Amino acid sequence: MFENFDLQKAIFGRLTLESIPYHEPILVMTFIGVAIGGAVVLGAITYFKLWGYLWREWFTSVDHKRIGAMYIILGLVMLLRGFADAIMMRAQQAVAFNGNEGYLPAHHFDQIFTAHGVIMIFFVAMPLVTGLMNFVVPLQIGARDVAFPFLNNFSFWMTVAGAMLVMASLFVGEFARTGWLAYPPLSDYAYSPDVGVDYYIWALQVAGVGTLLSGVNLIATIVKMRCPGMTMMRMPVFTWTALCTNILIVAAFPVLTGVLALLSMDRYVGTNFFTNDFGGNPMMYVNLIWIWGHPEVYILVLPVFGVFSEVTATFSGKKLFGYTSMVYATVVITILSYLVWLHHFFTMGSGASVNSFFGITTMIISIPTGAKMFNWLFTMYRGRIRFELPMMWTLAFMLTFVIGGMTGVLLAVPPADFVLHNSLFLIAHFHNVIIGGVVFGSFAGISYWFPKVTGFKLDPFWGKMSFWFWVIGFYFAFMPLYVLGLMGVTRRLRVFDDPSLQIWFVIAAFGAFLIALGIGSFLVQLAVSIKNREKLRDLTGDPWNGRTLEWSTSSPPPVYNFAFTPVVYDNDAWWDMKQHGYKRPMEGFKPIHMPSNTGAGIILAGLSAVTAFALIWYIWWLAALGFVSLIATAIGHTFNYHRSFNIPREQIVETERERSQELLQAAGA
Amino acid sequence: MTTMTAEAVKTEDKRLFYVADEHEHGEGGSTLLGFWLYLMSDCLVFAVLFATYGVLGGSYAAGPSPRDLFDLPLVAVNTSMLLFSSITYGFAVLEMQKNRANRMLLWLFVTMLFGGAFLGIELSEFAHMIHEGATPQRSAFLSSFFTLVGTHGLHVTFGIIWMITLVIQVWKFGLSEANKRRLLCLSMFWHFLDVVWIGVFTFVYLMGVLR
Amino acid sequence: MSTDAHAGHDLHGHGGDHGHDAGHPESTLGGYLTGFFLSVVLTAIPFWLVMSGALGSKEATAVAILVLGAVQIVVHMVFFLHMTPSAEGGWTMMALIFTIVMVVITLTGSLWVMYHLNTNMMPMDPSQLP
Amino acid sequence: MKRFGIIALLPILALLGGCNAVVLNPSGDVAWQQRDLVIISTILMLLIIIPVMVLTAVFAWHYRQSNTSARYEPDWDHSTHLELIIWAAPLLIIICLGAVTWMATHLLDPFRPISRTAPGQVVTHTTKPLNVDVVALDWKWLFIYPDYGIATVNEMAAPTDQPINFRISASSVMNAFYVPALAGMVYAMPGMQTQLHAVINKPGTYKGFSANYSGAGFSDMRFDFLGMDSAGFEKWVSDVKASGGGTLGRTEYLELERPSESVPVKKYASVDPNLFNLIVNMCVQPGKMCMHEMAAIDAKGGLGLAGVYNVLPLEYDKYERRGSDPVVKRSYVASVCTTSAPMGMDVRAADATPADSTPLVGAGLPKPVSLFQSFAQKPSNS
Repeated sequence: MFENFDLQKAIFGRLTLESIPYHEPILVMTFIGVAIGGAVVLGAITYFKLWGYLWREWFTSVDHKRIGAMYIILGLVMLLRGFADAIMMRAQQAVAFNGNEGYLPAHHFDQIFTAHGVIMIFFVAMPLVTGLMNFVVPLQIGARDVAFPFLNNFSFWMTVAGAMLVMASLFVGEFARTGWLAYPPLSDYAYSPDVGVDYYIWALQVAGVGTLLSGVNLIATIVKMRCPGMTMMRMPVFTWTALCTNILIVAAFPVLTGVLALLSMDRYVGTNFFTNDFGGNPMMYVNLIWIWGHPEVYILVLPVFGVFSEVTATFSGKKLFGYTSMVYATVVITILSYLVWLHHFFTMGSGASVNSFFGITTMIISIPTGAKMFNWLFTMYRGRIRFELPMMWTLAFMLTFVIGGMTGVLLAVPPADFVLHNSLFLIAHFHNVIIGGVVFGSFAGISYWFPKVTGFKLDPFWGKMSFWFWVIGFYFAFMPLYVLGLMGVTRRLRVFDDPSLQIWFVIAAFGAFLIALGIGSFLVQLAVSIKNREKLRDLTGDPWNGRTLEWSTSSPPPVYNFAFTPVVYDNDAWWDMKQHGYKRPMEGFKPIHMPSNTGAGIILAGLSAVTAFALIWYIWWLAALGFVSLIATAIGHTFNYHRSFNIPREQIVETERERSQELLQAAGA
Repeated sequence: MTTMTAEAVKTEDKRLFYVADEHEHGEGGSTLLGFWLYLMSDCLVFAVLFATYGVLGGSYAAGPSPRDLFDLPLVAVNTSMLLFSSITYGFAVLEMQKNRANRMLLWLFVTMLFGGAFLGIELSEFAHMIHEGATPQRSAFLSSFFTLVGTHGLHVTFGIIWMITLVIQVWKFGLSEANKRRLLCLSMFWHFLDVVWIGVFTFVYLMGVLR
Repeated sequence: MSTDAHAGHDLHGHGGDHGHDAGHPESTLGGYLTGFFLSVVLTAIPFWLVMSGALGSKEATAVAILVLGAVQIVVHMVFFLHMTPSAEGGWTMMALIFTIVMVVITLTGSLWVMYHLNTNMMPMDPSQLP
Repeated sequence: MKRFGIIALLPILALLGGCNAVVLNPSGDVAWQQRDLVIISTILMLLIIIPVMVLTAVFAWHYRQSNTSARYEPDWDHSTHLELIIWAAPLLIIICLGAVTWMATHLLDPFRPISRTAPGQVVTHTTKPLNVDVVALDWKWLFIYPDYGIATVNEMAAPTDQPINFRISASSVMNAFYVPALAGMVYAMPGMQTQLHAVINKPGTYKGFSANYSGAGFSDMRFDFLGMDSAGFEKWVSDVKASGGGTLGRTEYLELERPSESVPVKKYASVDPNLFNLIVNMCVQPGKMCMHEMAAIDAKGGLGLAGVYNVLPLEYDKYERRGSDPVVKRSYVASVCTTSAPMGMDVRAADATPADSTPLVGAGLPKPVSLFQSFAQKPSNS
């Protein structure tokens, strides 16, 4: 048998020099850019001798605050990649008229829209909301960390590993050319034999494990670690939405894992789940992936509903209107989001009774969502609204999201969906809710909690620039898509034959350009804020006159969050404390038991990434080696008994004394 | 809420906004709940596989059907292996509660044997089917059958690997709090696999032969 | 459905500490033996029903084994997994109920949807052909 | 905030100005009813959306911090009356919309034959519909007219005011058949048959395309849908018959279904009357088992272990057509007694193998090798 043995294939699988797309100028330029940028960053870290610091204090950190911050950094970095894809698509579609093929061949364009969708959902929106939840939830419930701090670190690095795989596909091989949900038979081995879909599958599987575990972690945290007095109905609304989101994650992501596993069985082993022949049924894939896909939308949007609730109440200087109905609305949305998945494929042919059932359940979701909208509205009513940046994002959200909600309900009417499905109207709709909801919400959350994370506020001028560019850019970019949808233009088209459409695409491209300025302004805002951090310093720990517990501690919070576990009596706990003459305890400190940092998470995630890469390229020996090392490391980690330490009393006394000084300084200033 | 606030104002001076004398609480208070939540998510993975089997289980692609392939007496023996392993794990937990590490290890060892026997029977069943040409590639029914039953088998395999790890842990570090917690997690995992197997033998094997 | 139940249920919060009281219930030998005995019986009956065809009709046998399977799952939950409404402050039970709802939705929903899709579109009936 | 509001309105105004928004101004009765539904639903929802948007702007402005004359009630957080309205108002709208949806979904179900060709024009038993069988190929559209025995590629015509019954399928991957001026879209899927019932009311040339991404040539997968009066349509049919396009039989179809992009209009003067059924059942290639046969065998419990190696008739030629190899090479039994001569066709498997097997792989990637093959491959380098 050995005369057939091919050494190169055995060692490198299907990875050859040909797999590196050096003949595509766009990718080569990108690669050079990334390489130079990467070299600069790595060089700077080496030059300033930061590796040790980063490894000890960040990469191996089990502190939920640092992990939350890293999630958000990951989300923002990936936003740049996802947006680069977006602007390339907009540019292509704005020029590809009258026989002009544009500058992107089909092979490249099809990867771009797939990568755009995957990156924006999994590696931008998910990390942003997970980061916010990770940072805020333990602080809001008066806990010192999450329930499983090590797992939290591991989850984060798994998400990073998934993101790295997607990024690797840019320079080694290619990404999927199937659309972001990779419907078979197109994504089956017969029609996509290349590595693209395998990159897709393994990036999502690896990141999915991280997401699932972080979901388990946050549920356990919220259930078990609330401080005394914080009953379920006294939890801040953001914590409530985080709880429901994580319940959705734990219930939905296994479905994604399962269905992608079946697809990879088809691709690797030759089974017949979703093939055309041998009894396979591609519709089953569509059915299953949307059982995950629809709750996923709510996984993204529920936490930002929580953000908006916090922001509206804080900046209106008022209790949130209708707390109870807000909570019930959240819970109802959680359950209902499981009963609507078929509205993503009304046009597949399941018939009138099935279609109308799912259409009507979809519409029912708009009732609790509407109730939420009214609750925010009446929170502003008789308030004292401060138009700080988070509140501006919230108002932009309220005005934008209702439009997206309306078009969403429109798409839930099956016969209307028959003419609008898969059209640019649909694209406009979900960007309307995802940008108008999740992105605006993430920016609201980032600018709201930024002083808590870093100890200084964000620069308001550049923040407002970013805000206006984003909001105006959004309308310019997506309102034309509504129009185009009504003109019967479908999604994912690379070239067009009708010249009358061009003007709309040009407007949309202009909008994308404005959004680029918005993203640029945001980066400038970060730079300017870091430069002026002393001027923007928040000494009080409560820069917005906040209402919930995270504002009761210093900015940034000490590693143990609270020197004494708080006791709460009201759902606006910190507001209530301020109203009732809360005095910061100054003595009686005790040592605090905290989890130790560990490198196991990043190593396990690294091994997962290696295993996944080997599987993508059919490097079987490496896959086996990676998997065995993965299991061995995981088992080895259970033998690590040095998982926690005590923060000595003196250190706490010192930290709290510094805090007192800051407070004095703030009161004096 | 308003009545609460009014009442609160009256008792204002009694209000303490922090826990003054906090006592140390041990680690792992959330582990069992967290692990249970993980098991619930695993339930949904199996739900997907069951749903797939439910939809594709009748697509034989003009090939063999369950009636041609399944050997019910063998499945019954296999089921009994899993049931025995359940009760022996139960005995291990009872010994653990009495802090008798050696007896616990003995029962754990017996459990592993039953688990291994279950896997062996299942693998020989698979090997037999593949030898006859009824491979996972032959039809959608066989694809979904092998995947569903195989995923359960994979879980049992991981359970056994985990059990070996715990045997070493207990042997080295004794029945510490951490190890007890781990044993209880594995107990949940092991019994959970039983529950899934009930679904498998009812829905796949028995219903399959009936079909 | 299950989550709003927590809302009302848990009004007293966790007061001070985090689940010292609500751990894993102690297992007993009697419990395990009862569970084992019941599950042996509940496994043997459906195997016997199918292998002997004692009930005659396939439908009746199918219903019987499904019911017995469901009962056995409950037995395992109670005697082996020690499911009680009070364990972990009711949260495990809550999670279980929620999961059952989700599993039922996934299973029946998929079967229902796929049944309609298949009957509408899959070539099934030989008389379709001319 | 003012600036914001105006900018938000601009595109909406532009939209109202109207361009050739075909979805809002279609030419077929079904699409027209769907358009009505779009408008009715939008208006119903605007009943609540507009007040919300106005209130948002008004509240935000009136209760701004600098307006100290506005009432400030920091503890006001509950009002049973308001909460009732908050939940009831959307509920009422959704009840109305739900009722509309329920009726419209049943009435406009694409599988349901249409009951009118225009408002007031009831379809009677004597109305003879036009049957069109549509196949989405990689990457072009095939239209078969069973009543006329002709077929066309990338062009379709239909007489006005006559019901059209579409049967829709595909050759390899999922597509969606969509003529916005005519009716809503329906998926076109391999091995499956969807249906669409529609009517075109105004003569004209309309655009049709695939609305579900299907691979590299997707963007150019367009066709012209010609609405004609009945005389014009008869003439079009006779033109097709006179075009000298030859016959579309099984061999020609197998050639046609090979991937190709930007395909010009093709006309076939005659067509194998059984072709569409063979396509749906994925047995155009002689020697393949038809899906309905397989379904019938499966319904009887399969072929047992005897059928295990009977896989040659089941495998579609998909790998060859896309230039890939199957994940697992199967061992074949060339024939089996039960399915000899399916559908009365003689088995000429060898003849029907399409000539051109140029591989279609991406970006300089080598032909992939699968798990089970990697060690069985012939050495290429060493």
